[in-house]
Amino acid sequence: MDLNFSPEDETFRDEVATWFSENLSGDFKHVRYRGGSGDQSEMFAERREWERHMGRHGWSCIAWPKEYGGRDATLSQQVIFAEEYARAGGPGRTGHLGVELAGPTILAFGTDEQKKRFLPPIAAGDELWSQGFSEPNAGSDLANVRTKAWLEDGLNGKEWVIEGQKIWTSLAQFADWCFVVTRTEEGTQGHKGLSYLLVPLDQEGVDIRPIKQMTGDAEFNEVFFDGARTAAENVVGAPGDGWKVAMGTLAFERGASTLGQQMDFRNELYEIVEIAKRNGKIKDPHIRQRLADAWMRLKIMRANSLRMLTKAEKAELAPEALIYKIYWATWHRNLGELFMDILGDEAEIGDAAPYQLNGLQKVFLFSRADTIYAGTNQIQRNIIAERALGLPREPRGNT
Amino acid sequence: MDLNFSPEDETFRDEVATWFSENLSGDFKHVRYRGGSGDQSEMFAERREWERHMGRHGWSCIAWPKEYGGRDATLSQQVIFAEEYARAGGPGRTGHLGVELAGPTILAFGTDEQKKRFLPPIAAGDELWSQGFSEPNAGSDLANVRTKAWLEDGLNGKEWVIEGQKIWTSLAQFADWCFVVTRTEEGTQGHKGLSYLLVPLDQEGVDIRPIKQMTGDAEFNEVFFDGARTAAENVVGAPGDGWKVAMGTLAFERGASTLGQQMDFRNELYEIVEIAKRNGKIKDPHIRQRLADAWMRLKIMRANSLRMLTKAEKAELAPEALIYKIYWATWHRNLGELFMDILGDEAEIGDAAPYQLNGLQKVFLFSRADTIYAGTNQIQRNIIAERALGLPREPRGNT
Amino acid sequence: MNFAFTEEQELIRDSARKFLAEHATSERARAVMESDSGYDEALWANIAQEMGWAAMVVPEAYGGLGLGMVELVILQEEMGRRLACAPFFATSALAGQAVLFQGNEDQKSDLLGRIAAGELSASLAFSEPSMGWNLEDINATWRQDGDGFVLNGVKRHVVDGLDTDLLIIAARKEGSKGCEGLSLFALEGTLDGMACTRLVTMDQTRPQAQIELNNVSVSGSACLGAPGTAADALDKTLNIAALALAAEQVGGAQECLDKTVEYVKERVQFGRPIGSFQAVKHKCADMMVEVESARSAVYYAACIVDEGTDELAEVASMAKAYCSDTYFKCAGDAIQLHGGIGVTWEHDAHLYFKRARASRSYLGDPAYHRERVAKAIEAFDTSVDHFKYGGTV
Amino acid sequence: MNFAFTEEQELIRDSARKFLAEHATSERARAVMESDSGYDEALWANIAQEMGWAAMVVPEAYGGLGLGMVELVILQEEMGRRLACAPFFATSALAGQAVLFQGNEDQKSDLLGRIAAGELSASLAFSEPSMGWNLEDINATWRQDGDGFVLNGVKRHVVDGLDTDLLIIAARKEGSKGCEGLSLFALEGTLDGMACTRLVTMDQTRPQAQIELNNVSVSGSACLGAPGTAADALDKTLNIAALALAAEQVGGAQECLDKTVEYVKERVQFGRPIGSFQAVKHKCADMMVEVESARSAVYYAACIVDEGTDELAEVASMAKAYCSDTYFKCAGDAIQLHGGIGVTWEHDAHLYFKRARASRSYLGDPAYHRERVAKAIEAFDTSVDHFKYGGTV
Repeated sequence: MDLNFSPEDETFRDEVATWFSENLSGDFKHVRYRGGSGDQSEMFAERREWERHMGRHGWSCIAWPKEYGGRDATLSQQVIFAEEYARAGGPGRTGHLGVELAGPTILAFGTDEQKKRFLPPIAAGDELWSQGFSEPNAGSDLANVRTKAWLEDGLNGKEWVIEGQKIWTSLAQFADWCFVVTRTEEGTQGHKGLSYLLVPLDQEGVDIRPIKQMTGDAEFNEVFFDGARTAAENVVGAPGDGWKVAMGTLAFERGASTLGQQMDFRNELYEIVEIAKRNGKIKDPHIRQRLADAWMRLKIMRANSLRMLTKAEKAELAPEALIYKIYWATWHRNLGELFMDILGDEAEIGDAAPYQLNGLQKVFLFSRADTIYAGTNQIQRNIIAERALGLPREPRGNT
Repeated sequence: MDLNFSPEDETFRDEVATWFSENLSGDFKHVRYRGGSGDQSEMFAERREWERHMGRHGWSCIAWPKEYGGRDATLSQQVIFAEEYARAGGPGRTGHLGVELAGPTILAFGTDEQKKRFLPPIAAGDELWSQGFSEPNAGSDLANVRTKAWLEDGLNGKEWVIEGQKIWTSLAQFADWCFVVTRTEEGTQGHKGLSYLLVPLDQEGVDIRPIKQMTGDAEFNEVFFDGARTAAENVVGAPGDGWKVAMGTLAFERGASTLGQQMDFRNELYEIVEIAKRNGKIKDPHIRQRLADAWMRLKIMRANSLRMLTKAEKAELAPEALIYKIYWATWHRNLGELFMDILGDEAEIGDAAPYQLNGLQKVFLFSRADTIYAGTNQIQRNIIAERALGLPREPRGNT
Repeated sequence: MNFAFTEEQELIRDSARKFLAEHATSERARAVMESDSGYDEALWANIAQEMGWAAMVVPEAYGGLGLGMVELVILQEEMGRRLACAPFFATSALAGQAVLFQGNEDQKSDLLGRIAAGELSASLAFSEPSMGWNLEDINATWRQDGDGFVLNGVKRHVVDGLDTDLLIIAARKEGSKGCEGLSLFALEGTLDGMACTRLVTMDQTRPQAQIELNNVSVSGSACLGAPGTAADALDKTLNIAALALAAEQVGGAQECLDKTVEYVKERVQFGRPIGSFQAVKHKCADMMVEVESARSAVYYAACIVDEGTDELAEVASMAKAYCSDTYFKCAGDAIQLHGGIGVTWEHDAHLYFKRARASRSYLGDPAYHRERVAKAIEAFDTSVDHFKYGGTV
Repeated sequence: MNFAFTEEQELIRDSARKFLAEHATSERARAVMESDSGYDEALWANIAQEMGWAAMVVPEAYGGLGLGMVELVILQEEMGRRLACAPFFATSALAGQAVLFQGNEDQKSDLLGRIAAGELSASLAFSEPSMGWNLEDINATWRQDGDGFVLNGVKRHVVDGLDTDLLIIAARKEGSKGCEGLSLFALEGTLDGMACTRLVTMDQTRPQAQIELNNVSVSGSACLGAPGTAADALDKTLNIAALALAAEQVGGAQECLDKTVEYVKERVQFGRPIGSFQAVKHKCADMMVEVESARSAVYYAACIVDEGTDELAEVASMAKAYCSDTYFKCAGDAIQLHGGIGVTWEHDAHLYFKRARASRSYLGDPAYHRERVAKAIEAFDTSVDHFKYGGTV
């Protein structure tokens, strides 16, 4: 057991760090530290251009096979990349739902044709993705999906026709494609009869309405499918296997990108430490305890990730992977509260009228959503108890 | 709304305080502050004598009607009595299960004959009671009672014969009587078919085995009924109405005696404050916050009780009465932890070999039981959610 | 001892609840948030004049109803249930108290009279940039100038400060330290050298202003009471205001609980109302434990205040610390239990959450107030018989 | 980077787990609790000699196996799962480390050699009445007396102090202050003027002693290394010991979780295994989140220690603070979820709970260690690139 990187890894680190320092300058200097969770629309066009720039230089999806635009990177290299990206102030990735979720899902479950069609544009930063899982009545309860789809003859052969509504679809307003869990077998319930479709968003029959959130920004959307269409072959896995594929997608949320997320957290924590130093609260014994707690827990978050990733590389299922979501979400929410308590009354005051809040204020507010989306803390505890500890499932109601 | 006592009440307070100061002296000086939760066997014989002494002077059950040995005391008087009792260092009441639970239950649900037979000996301190509710498989789930009873001809006419086992029966080793929830209708389940029997403990067919608890003392017991008998008329309420009567008993746990309990808590908190002053921890900012929190919450506990009792006097059901158990139990558990953290390593060290711990160490340990007996914190939350907030009940399993 | 509302108090509560449910709606609060005005003027006129609440705690001698702290917390609790955008708290619990405690008879007669009549809204400018809520830390100054005074300094976080008619300014004599030399000045309208700026606040339902004073000349009668003697009055005012704010927090927390219970009874997931899941039930139960206890803390403290004992500071801190934590927790849990809908702008949950956050630090955060209680504990002699109101502890 | 055990490490863990499950049983712990002896001598002989664990972290030069911190935390974690009554922690993590860091070659060769051979059990006498864990607060003294030294003072909370062969005494030069003048003395057997008392401890599985030193004369060779130079060694020793204790806490917490999960799967109430109720499930889930995180903290810190960087103090404090809270919480929750049976003497839950309580304050409680981390944060310059091991923060 050790935490050292090999000399080859350190060489790779130098290469990555050098590339970022050379490229996050000039035209791209202004996107540094921009965007990211809670602030996804900030400088979107510029960040999208940066995504393409990374793609052109082969840095977009380094974990992927070379033939699809990746670099076959090892786990250590992925860790190094994620950390260096965040350390260099790399902006929130506009393509992250494609890079982290759609791409790996297609790699794991897709056909060769799908891989050839969809992976290179993701790697190139040319096509952005969004995720169509939740519905108004299927938030925590994904098995309750009601959006339906069926095959019809269309202009270009057989096509899926989609009817229904998705919600909490992050970045849909910017995305080209959406992976959509639909019910394709009439009369089925629960996990059965679902299919995982890839649907182009730029078409009649798709209506995207941003949802304004408590920060004042809109990062999520409602997406209405009203006769939307996609080609028959745009189903990942067999029709009816959508549940299995969707669960696979959720598992990919725990990849090496978690290290990058933690570096963003680190940047936030550093900023808060500096604020506490400036306003003197660093001397407050209660604030000190909380800062220490946040600091320790962030180091532990990283250690948790490294344990989980080490096992993942050996293709072991790590029960500790199941704790990741609730751990980071709760940590982040507490960080936001700590920031506000350090600033006290001053924490109320935003940047500009009418309602422009500063970055850490947005962390405070948006982190309330962290413990809700992608499985509430309550759902996470169910998952941990049932899958890791083997406790009995809750009886399902009949209503 | 006001917290003032009337001049009459203040006169009553003087009378009570004077009586205690005159009587908790001489022979009874040594029982001051003795016994109580977690330490029930301490100086039991002497405390039992004190119970009789109070009874002889009409101070045992002041809330009861005069005809049964009480004083028809008003709510304010009960509050005053409870507070003055604890303030004077009145010892843990050996008769409290009779005074607080059995007596009020018989008053509310019993026949005139039962009142005449059972109440005066309680008021006189001559007969001590214990509570036979829980069973090994009916801890949180009282409806699962399996101890059964049936009527048979006996030497003195019809008698109940009882078979089964009760557990967590506090003070049974000292008690004369036990109120026992039994299943008297064969084949019934849940709340139905239960009866509330009054059973003498000094008989063949009753086997009492103390349960040693983590403090090293034994305050709870297992009670085995193996053909134990009680007269046919010793059923409170109609046969089959045991659930309703038992629920009534539980409600009496929230009477004016809660104020006395809080005065005991106050004494413990004062002792902890003094310890913190002596060892300098009173200057520790974290300890200060926790002391302040304990202090505030104790005042609030009293205010909660006064609201609840004021409503009870007007025969209103106060939803806030439902929060009392979880509030005090959690507070007390936290107090124990605070004490230990104030003493640090020194908190480990007991009074004498082989395993004599000091009073606050016992509070720390025994308070872990506070959040379990008489309804765990988890059960209390169910009760609050269902009865006060009207949330749906949990589905019952079939296993 | 009767720890329940009298019939008259029940009436006050019922009519306040009814009135506010009808008039202090979310729609009207949102309209204020979108507008340039700091509050809902029609609502304030209703409250102050027709309902007569501005007169509620003003002594009868000055044209008020002469009611007590219990009545004030009743109104504040109801106000907190809604997101009433009106300077009731600033006028009655901050400025009005300051005038009452520090003004001379003329000043009380004039200012309290107009407050009671609903003609004057007011606020207190106490805190400053990088300052908390300790009197000792006041930096704004006054100096005598002929019959009048000259004021300098910057006041921040003045609630409703840009929108009220009267501002009470706390300042110290140039060169003074600690609690010495403190005065309160009553300023109406904008004076020469005075610049008021609206701050952008996260909680948009209660605006804050910054007041800059640059050699502002005021008349001698602007100084409440004798110059340099305002420390006690300020201290009392902040305590009363903290308790009034705590009452508002109880109302807000109760509303969060009520709305959540309503929602979880209806929202179905996994084929059951989510309120049937223990994770949800138990969170609601915990909310109720805290809300009821917070309410007890406020009522208890209000009774103590009405008794006029020396426990004011301790019970006010108790209430403010407890209720701040309770409201913040309940507002946060309300969002959590509403799931996705709870983080949207459209839903009111965030308005309560932001109000909870703002009032948590305003007048001192829970750690500050617990520390004040700790000081009281340290000074407390447990061997002395402190029996008051048969009081525990 | 490979943040998993090597095959050799897995072997160590597996054999330790197997051995302890068989030998360090609850029955044997309870027998020790009832007896006058401080530990299970047969168990210690097995551990130290046959299993060779006493040699584990002693450098090869002194007859040990020369393994590192990762191996020590592996053993400690397994030890914590059981309630092993043996002075392994005192010998390997306290006294052994002190000798290693402060002894001269002869002392190391002699003492560590015998420790490695399983011939010598040992402990460290550091804390004193009314003292915590700061070096500066040591009051016990030494003075030179010819070629030897004279010791005075009272040492308290010496774990296994009455039962081990060797005691390392921390004392300061008479008249010295702060971290100056500190020395460590190695004492075997009871000397003239030395009185050792067994303290009655709430946790009966790890006894503590009080050692009174009244003009105790010791030889010159009893002083480890040069007189008055032991501050660094002591500091390092306490850090290593804190981390080793944290590992034990992880093991204990894991055992509490495992036993609880087992119980709630079987215990039926309301017609269902109680483990199917969310109130129970979620508490178990929270326990697992904390246990796994505590484990990560310990493994991470152990890797850092084996790297020999200057982060030792910070990561040791991190591990001790986190694991102390985790163990205490899990042991308390285990009692709660076991219901009535959990508070009985017969059930093991209270033994873990008491161990968790004792180890929570031993070597410094969580608040003490978080404060140490806070000091590191304060000194940390966020603008400098602190990248180490690709490390976050």
